[in-house]
Amino acid sequence: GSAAAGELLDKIKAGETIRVGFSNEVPWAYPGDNNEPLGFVNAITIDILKKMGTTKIEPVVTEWGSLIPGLQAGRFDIITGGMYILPERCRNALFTEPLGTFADALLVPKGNPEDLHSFDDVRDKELMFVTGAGYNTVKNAKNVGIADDKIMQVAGPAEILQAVKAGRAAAGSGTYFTMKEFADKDEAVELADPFTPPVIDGYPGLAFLPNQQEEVDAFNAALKDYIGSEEMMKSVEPYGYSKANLPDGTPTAELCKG
Amino acid sequence: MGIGFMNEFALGFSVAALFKGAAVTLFVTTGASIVAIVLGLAVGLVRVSTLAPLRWLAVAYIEFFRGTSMLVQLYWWFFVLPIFGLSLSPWTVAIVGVGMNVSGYGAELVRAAIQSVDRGQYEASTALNFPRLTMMRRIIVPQAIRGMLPPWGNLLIELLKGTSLIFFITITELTTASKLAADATGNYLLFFAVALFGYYLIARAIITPLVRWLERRFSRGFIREAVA
Amino acid sequence: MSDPMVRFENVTKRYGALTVLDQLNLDIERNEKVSIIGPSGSGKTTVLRMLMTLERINDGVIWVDGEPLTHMDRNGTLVKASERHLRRVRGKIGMVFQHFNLFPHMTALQNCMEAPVSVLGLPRDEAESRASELLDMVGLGDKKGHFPIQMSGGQKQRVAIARALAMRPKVMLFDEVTSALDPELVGEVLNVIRNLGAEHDLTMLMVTHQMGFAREFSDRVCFFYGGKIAEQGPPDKLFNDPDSDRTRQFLSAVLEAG
Amino acid sequence: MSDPMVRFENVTKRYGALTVLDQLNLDIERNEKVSIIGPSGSGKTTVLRMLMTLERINDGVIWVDGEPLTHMDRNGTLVKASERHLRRVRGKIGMVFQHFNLFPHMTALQNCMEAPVSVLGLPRDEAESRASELLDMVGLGDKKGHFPIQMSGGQKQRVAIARALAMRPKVMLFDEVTSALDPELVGEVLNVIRNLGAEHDLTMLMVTHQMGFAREFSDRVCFFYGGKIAEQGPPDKLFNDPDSDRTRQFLSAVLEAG
Amino acid sequence: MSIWDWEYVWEAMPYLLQGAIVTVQATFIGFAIALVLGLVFALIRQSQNRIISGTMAEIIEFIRSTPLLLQIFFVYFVGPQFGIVIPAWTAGIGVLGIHYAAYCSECYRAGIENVDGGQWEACTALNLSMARAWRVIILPQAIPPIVPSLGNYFIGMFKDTPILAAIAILEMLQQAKNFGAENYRYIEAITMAGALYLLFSLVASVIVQMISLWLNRRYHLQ
Ligand SMILES: Nc1ncnc2c1ncn2[C@@H]1O[C@H](COP(=O)(O)OP(=O)(O)OP(=O)(O)O)[C@@H](O)[C@H]1O
Ligand SMILES: Nc1ncnc2c1ncn2[C@@H]1O[C@H](COP(=O)(O)OP(=O)(O)OP(=O)(O)O)[C@@H](O)[C@H]1O
Ligand SMILES: [Mg+2]
Ligand SMILES: [Mg+2]
Repeated sequence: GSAAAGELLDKIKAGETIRVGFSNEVPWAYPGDNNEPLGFVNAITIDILKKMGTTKIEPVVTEWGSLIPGLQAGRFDIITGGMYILPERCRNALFTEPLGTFADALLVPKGNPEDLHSFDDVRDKELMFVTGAGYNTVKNAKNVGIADDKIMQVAGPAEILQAVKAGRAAAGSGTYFTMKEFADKDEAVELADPFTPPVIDGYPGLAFLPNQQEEVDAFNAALKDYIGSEEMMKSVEPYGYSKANLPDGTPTAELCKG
Repeated sequence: MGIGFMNEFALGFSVAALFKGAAVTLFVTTGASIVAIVLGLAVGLVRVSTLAPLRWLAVAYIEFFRGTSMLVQLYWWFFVLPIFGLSLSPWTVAIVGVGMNVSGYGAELVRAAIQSVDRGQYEASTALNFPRLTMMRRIIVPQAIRGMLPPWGNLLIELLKGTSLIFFITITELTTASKLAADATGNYLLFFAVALFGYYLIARAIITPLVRWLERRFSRGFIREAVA
Repeated sequence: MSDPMVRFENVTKRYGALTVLDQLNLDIERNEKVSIIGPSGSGKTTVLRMLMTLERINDGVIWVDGEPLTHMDRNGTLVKASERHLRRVRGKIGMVFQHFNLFPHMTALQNCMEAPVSVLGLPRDEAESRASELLDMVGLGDKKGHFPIQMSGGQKQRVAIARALAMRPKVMLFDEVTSALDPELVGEVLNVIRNLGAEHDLTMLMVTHQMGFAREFSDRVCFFYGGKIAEQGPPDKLFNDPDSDRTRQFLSAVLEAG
Repeated sequence: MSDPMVRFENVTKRYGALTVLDQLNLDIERNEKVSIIGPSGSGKTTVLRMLMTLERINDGVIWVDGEPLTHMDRNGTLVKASERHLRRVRGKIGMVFQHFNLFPHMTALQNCMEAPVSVLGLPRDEAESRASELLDMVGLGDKKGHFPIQMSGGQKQRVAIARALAMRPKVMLFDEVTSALDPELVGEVLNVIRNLGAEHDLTMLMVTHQMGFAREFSDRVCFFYGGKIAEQGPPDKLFNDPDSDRTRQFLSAVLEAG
Repeated sequence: MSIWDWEYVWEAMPYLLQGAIVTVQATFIGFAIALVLGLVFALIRQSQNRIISGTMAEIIEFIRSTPLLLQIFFVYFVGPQFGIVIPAWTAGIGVLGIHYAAYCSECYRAGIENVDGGQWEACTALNLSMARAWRVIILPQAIPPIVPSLGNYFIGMFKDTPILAAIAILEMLQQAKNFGAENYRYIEAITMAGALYLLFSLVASVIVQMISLWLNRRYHLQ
């Protein structure tokens, strides 16, 4: 069940095993071939946890859509999937301060045949739009007025790529990183350029259970001097995280107000 | 960078991952089969007991586990039960969840097999004054087992296939492994074909022969060859 | 003592609306051999099945060896029999079925040993010697290790007789024990029954379509018609000049067929 | 023309290693009534089934009405019969089975109309009148609308006879048509057959255990033993003083049973 | 946050029912395919030609012993690799249909083999043609007894529809999950989905029983 206040912090200090939950989101957080936690959010988490006292990490891989229920069900202690800090999420989980700022991107077939440059274009042309089940993008798409039956919700990034390649959807959206990755390695797709995202940048944070304020405070303390440090960049650069992505100082409290 | 560098090695790695997945599938299948067989037999026997209340309990059990889909049950075990304070490990949920779901069907097989034993056998047992339990143990069940083995074979194959759902409770078994591998390499044909064949192999090279062997053992007195 | 081995006292049996046996009264003396004949559906089998407690009776009392079978005497009044009581009285009765009902998963010997061991609690070796004696008696000394499926109908039926005798019953019931047999196998079974009658103190009650045998073998023949005893008496009387036309009619039909 | 209605010429039938019929030679003249008797397993049924083309033969030729049944004459040499040829010749033969094999989902009338309509292509009304004539003839004028489950064994068997006759066969085969019947129902069926023999030009071949009937009804009786005709001749000869001991043995066994 | 909140139940209901429609549609269309294709499989399986019937048997075995999810993945993802794009709905229902056709064919087979051999012999003796015998004599006796087991597969297919979510078809369970994902409340949605599945399958089994009773009366089988 959900841990009592402070319990998790004690476990970390005592060097016990901490379970981190994430889904297969390259390069944010994804499992290696032995299920080891890869991706920059995991890298950051590992560094922080080391500072706080434990190096024992147990990765738990699940669908993006199952991250929050997994946390609520006590399947893992921290969500390291790289969830954006959003008001409605704040009501069900506690977030640390942002780990960076990131934009969403729009993935389209080579040559952008439909000439799409924003969600509004997708809406106006009444085209099929694909994104991950439980992504904040779903809400964004609905907000700009794309019809429910035009929004295809799939399990993860790989399905987004497949849907666009196969022409099941005219465009797909996910985080800039992930989509860029696809555009680079697969010549059948590219990023819509220019692209005006429906919302300004997203701010990912680590998510805890609502009653774990102590833990979050501890993490924030540790994050303060870690963010932007040499140590951090060494861990995250292999995944394509550059200084440009460092947080712009917007506090979590504000993001939660929305 | 990123997964860019992964690609070259992905194939090799993924094949290894695929084997791990197969191992997981085999492990869970075995565990769940044991659960299903034990519970199935128990509930099935209760289902034909002479005590009405016991029978009703068995009926409720059977109807519940056959009534909802395995996936829904797994979700419930894994994501909902903990909120009521009972948190089982993914492996426990996989083995118990899949096993209990199948045991519902198994119990029905047991019931059907027992009730399909020739009425004459019951009458002969009464005429020879057997107590009910002795009759069940010595006369009816030995004959029923033979009748229920083939359907159990099919059921265990169902169970094997059912384990492909435990991905939804964070366990990477054969289907998921092949999916991840295919996603990483983009070669869906290769990895899905391999996975399909893997399941076929487990079913045809392990489960089916096992059941056939049991059938032969229990066929004494039913088939000429078997006793010649 | 003087009371009959079996007594049916106003016994009535119904299946739903259909009254199969109507106020039946029938006494059978110790060691008496009684044959029951009559058209299909007249209730012959039902008589035996009630006596074997395979069917509940709706009304009346059945007495076996001086005590009530379907009821028990509780200080003067007859109350429904308990399972214990039923099993004690039932022990005095043995039955042979039209379709043998041998246990297919046991050899001839095991068929004859099972009940003595697990019901009477005889030691295995004693049960075995008793069983093989009986199998010798029915002329199957060489078939002890055979399974039912390996035997002819006539052989199966003889095993069934041995199996029933192994329980040392005082009353033996035979329900058309030869009508599932090929004609040339009928003789061997009838011979066994014949000897049984001659050599053992057994009360025998048999339903049969073998008029020839009924005539030669039995002390008394009962002709059933529509759930009643239409006529009964010594075979010669009943076969040569029956009182009722029903009997005459039936006999001529059957003999024409033979 | 002079050639027999049915001729078995060195016909051999094997089931795997077991030779069921060995070089059988048997002629049956037009309108001749032949009974086949013999112990179980001697091949009686097989003879009829081969003639009805329900079993393939391994060797020899069967002739019906002067033409080969299982083969056809292609410029001088006999070759395997084609389906068309089989169906034409088969049309001359009708068969009645031990277990009736009525169509359970059709009424007595429909049972007798199905084949005439769909095989002979009779118009429905003609088929219907023919069917009901025949049902009247077998004494079931009042049962035309009944389904098989609603009839007694004897009635079912009479429907089966009518059904076969509706195809106007030249040869009728009867395989133990009374041995699945209750004794008092046997008479009604035998009567039908008796009249059939008297009133129609039919060649009849019947397997039976009813010695009385065989004796009174048939022109010739064949005693089968182990896949061969052990003895054959006019009933009186064969029943009164048979040549072979086998025959004597069998007859005594059967008569003792009756 | 409270464990159970009826607010969320009422909020979720519209989504669930929306999904329920998809689920029911998928089940009916899929099963129609299964019934027809299954009979075809069964008849091929009965073929006198050893090779044909043997191959068919092996194909049926293969379909039956590999997971539906994987089969759906295969059709959905491998096609595009070679430029063949089957719409999710078509792929999903097609695979459902074929998968269960394999099962139905086994039912048909059981039914056909349980028809008394004497019926075939009577057909030969009366010279009925093969086709006529199948259509008028054998199948009318073979099918009514197997309606209950066909019914079980109907319900089985209904309960397998959640797998369609894997290829982004918004059936009931997926709706429940999405609702959960957007509101971060899973218990109510998932539990209600479960309840609906239970309800539907109970109703279905009652209907199946009625059909089978009717058929048996219609064809006067026991
Ligand atoms: N279980 C049952 N349910 C309903 N009716 C039954 C049942 N068993 C027997 N009957 C009916 O009871 C009557 C007597 O049956 P019973 O078997 O005693 O007749 P029988 O004299 O043995 O006939 P047969 O010579 O054919 O064996 C028949 O009309 C039969 O239909
Ligand atoms: N389908 C079969 N496969 C193998 N053996 C068979 C088959 N049908 C019949 N036989 C064998 O062929 C022999 C003759 O069988 P058939 O049925 O002709 O005997 P029968 O004289 O009709 O006996 P009954 O009087 O019992 O009907 C028997 O030994 C039987 O076991
Ligand atoms: Mg009877
Ligand atoms: Mg025969």
